[in-house]
Amino acid sequence: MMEIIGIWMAALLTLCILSFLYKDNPFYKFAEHLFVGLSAAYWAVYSYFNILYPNLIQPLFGHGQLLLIIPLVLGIMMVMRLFPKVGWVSRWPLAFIVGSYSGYNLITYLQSNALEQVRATLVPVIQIESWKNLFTNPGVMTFLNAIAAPVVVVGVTTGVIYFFFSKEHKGVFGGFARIGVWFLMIAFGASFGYTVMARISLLIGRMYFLLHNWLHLI
Amino acid sequence: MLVAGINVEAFEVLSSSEPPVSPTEVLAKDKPNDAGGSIIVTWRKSDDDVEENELVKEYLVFRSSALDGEFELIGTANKGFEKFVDGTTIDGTQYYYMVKASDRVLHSPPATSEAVSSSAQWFHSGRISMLVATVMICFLILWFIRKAKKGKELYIRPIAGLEAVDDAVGRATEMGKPIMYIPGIADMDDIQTIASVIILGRVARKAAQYETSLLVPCCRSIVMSAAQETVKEAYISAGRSDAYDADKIRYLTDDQFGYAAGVDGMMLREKPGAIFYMGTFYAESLILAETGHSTGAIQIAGTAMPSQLPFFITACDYTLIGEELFAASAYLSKEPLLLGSLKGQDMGKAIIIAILVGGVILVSLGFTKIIAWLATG
Amino acid sequence: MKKQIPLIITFIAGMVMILQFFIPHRPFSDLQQLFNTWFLIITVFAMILGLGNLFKVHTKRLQRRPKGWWYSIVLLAGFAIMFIVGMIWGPARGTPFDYLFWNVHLPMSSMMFALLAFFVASASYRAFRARTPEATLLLVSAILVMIGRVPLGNYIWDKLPLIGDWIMSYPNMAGQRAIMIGIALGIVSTSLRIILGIERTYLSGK
Amino acid sequence: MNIVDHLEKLDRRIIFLLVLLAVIIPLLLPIGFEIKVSEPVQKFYEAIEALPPGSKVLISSEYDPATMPEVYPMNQALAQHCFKKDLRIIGMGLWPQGIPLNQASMEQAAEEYGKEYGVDYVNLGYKAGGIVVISAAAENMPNTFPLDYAGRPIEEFEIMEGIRNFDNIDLIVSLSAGDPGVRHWVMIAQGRYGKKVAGGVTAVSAPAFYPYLNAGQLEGLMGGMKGAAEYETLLEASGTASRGMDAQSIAHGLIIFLILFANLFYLLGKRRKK
Repeated sequence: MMEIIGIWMAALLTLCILSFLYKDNPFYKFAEHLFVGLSAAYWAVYSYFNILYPNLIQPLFGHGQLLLIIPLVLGIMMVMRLFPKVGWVSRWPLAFIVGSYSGYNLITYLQSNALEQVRATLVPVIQIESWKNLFTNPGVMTFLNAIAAPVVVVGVTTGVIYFFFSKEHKGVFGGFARIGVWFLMIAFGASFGYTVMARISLLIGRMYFLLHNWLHLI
Repeated sequence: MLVAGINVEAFEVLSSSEPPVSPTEVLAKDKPNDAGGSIIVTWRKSDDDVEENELVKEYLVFRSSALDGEFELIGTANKGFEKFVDGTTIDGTQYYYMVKASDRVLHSPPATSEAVSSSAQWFHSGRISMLVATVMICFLILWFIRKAKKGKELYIRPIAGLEAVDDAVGRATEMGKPIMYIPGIADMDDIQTIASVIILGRVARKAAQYETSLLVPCCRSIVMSAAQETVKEAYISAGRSDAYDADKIRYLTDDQFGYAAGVDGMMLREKPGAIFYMGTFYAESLILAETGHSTGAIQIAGTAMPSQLPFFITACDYTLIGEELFAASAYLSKEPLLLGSLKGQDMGKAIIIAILVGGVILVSLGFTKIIAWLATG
Repeated sequence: MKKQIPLIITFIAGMVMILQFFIPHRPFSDLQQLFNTWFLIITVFAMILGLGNLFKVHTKRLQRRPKGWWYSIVLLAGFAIMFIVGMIWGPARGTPFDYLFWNVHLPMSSMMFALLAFFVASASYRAFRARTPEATLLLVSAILVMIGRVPLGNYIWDKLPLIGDWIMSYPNMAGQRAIMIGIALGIVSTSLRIILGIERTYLSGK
Repeated sequence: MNIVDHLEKLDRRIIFLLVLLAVIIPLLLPIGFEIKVSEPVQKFYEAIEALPPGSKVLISSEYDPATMPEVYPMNQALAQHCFKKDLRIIGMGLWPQGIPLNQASMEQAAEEYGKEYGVDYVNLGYKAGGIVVISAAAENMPNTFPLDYAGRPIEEFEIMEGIRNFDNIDLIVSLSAGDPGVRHWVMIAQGRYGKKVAGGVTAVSAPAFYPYLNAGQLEGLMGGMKGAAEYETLLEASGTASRGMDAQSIAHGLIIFLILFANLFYLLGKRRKK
């Protein structure tokens, strides 16, 4: 019984959200407000049971890990914003968060987004094997594979040139920046095209639910 | 029956009546670049450890604190492997390791290592390239900030999306419509969100000057607090503290799609004249941007999420791509200190291009050592 | 003083996190994990602020009764039901909280996400026009990759899926990599400005 | 206003309706198109094929019900493949909502191949902290995950014997719909500990992982429902992903057609204005 009610609720709410595509309407408004309120509570409950209890309450009061007094105090300071007179103390935990994650991200991104990516781009521009392939078996794919390595080097280099802020994009430099933009556009088009599929999958998932679980048509 | 922690009955067929040949060259050394407590044991495979048969099924690793003391089994490694990491050592204590090849019934005679102890290191030797890179790039940025401080005029190229910020605010004002600023769905631990809050400050100041109302729906409580603080400050510095309304900067829900549903609803009902999307976005990017587009608002987006950029590019009027998002606060403030850091970033990019081009030439000529030099640990 | 202390905290926290990368020794090796836990704990406390704001906005609507005020009741009721059920029975499998999650929260969440199938269609119909050389590249690469992804492409020309893959693996990757490198520098510079207190608007410094 | 202008400013609700029909009709009346396997999926498949029986594969589930249509079929196919090859699976997850889904796929495959919980597979459950959990598990698995997803101590399970850290894991697979996910596994498990990592991701994020694939930081990559359907094809098993591929193809074809159609009229309109 509960299962059938569940499927009906799920199906009707799915339709409420879908109705948004036609125009803003009372069904969507109902679902939207329910969704915001319910999900806010979901994450609040979730955070209590999965973060606050196992990481603060239990270890601090159960096992006496006194170091946890620091985040407890920082957390309370954060809430002090509610009281205008002492609200300024909420800047301390904020400063701690922003500071520590700035430091952390500085290092992490420099490593994985800059150095590692540069390193991965260092491949010989002339891949003898693929050129041999091209001459023994000329075709579109053998040609594309032969030029792959230089394409990557040119793409990465000109792409980075596009991001130069302090130099005017004209002359030879501007030409490179323009090629960089082309690479960015190809990348955006490709990513978009590649994604379309995924988005359709999601809709298939929902329609499958409506047609199979709810209406039993398939 | 359990032999050395392994269920013997699980293996009905006994492969051989003779124990396998021992592994050789057992070496134990402190695991480098760690916080201590680990020793790496390596050996050379037993001659019986070959792919074709099952004479060796695994290696058993034993440990003792004295050569003539009792050796305790601490772990196993599959056949074909020549390494085991013991992560349970006490720093400063001497250990001996013994490795036996086994077919899970019979064990080879042991091969034993020299004494070794684990320790913690104060510097990660595999990260020298990172240290050099960090110091160099930070130095460059600081150098140009210093130069800018001394009053050197710096050229910064126009960035279309940022030039449009004024227009967008102006147009919303003319139409008598509010501005909506969406700071992304990540929390303050993400630099993009921090950058977004900084840009919000600049946009809020313009909104205050134009006396246009500014709506900021937030997905995280800390972001909401920071946004309130920033907008309030912007209104104060624009001399319009009376117009600041904390309720306009509101929290909706931490839920990704709950937030998207709520913001979509707000867009349709408040009908903003300009919408800004700045920060970290995931799949909700296009849900928001397409709904925003249907309301006819001017839309300016900026994100460093490569996967969401294509959607903003197609659905928004202007999009700040990756690094441009981080340049935005400097650009909008026009403060020389901040502009100096942009010049520093450019120098960093110049060095990267030099390494790229030089590196590719070297690698093409067969000098592949450079790849190892750039390893980041 | 009210402004100095936060800047000092930012500086110390930032420098410590940079140093921990290079120092395997304790306590540095544990700091990242420690700070992360602390951050999560602070976030939960901060939720009080967010939820307080949500209540304030919607109870005000109940008092003032603007058009559509009763949706605020839906919102508050949705919150109350989920919160009470969650606090009484907990979030484990098989609880009423779990039931509401799967039958109310999830369908709305999934359908909201699935709206993208429609928006992808409308956005590409509108934006993928051969207006400029750049827009044409965007269009062509999108079409090639899209056709390569479905059996249709294979029927037209058996090389199309391979060409789609090639675009993804090389020109696309090169573009992505350039963006990533730019982002890294942007983040280094922004982080550095924050740690050194040059950028402090988020603390409403100036 | 002539017909060209009309089509330029076509009411988007007509597009919405066409998309809806393009999905519903093939679901009701299946066609059965052929599926071609791409290289990253082939590589993924081979990475599993190359493991000797008894090897331990860590499958970390970083997705949620919202992304289920894309990632869940991968999880199912992977579990099937591992058990078919007599590999052992250690499940875990950095997203709490991924745990029951990972568990369900493993249970389903275990039933099919007669595998037993605790011996052939285990689910260590969820731990908050993302990247930090990866580092912690890399150093010490039993300390990071003292209990399984149902709160039973892991010492009870035979599969966990001898597992101390990532040195005892042969392949790591992250099925992720966002962060924390594959990106972080590559950063930590591959970058800092040199482990082999393969990923299954949503189609939208897949392009962003090509650099990692190309740099050898990823062993293989499955992208979206298509990737899952390809994997199902390699496994010679028909799963939920294969079933949706017809609707997928038709709707996809519709969007391509719409773009070409729009451009045709755009160019016609431009010529007329001249």
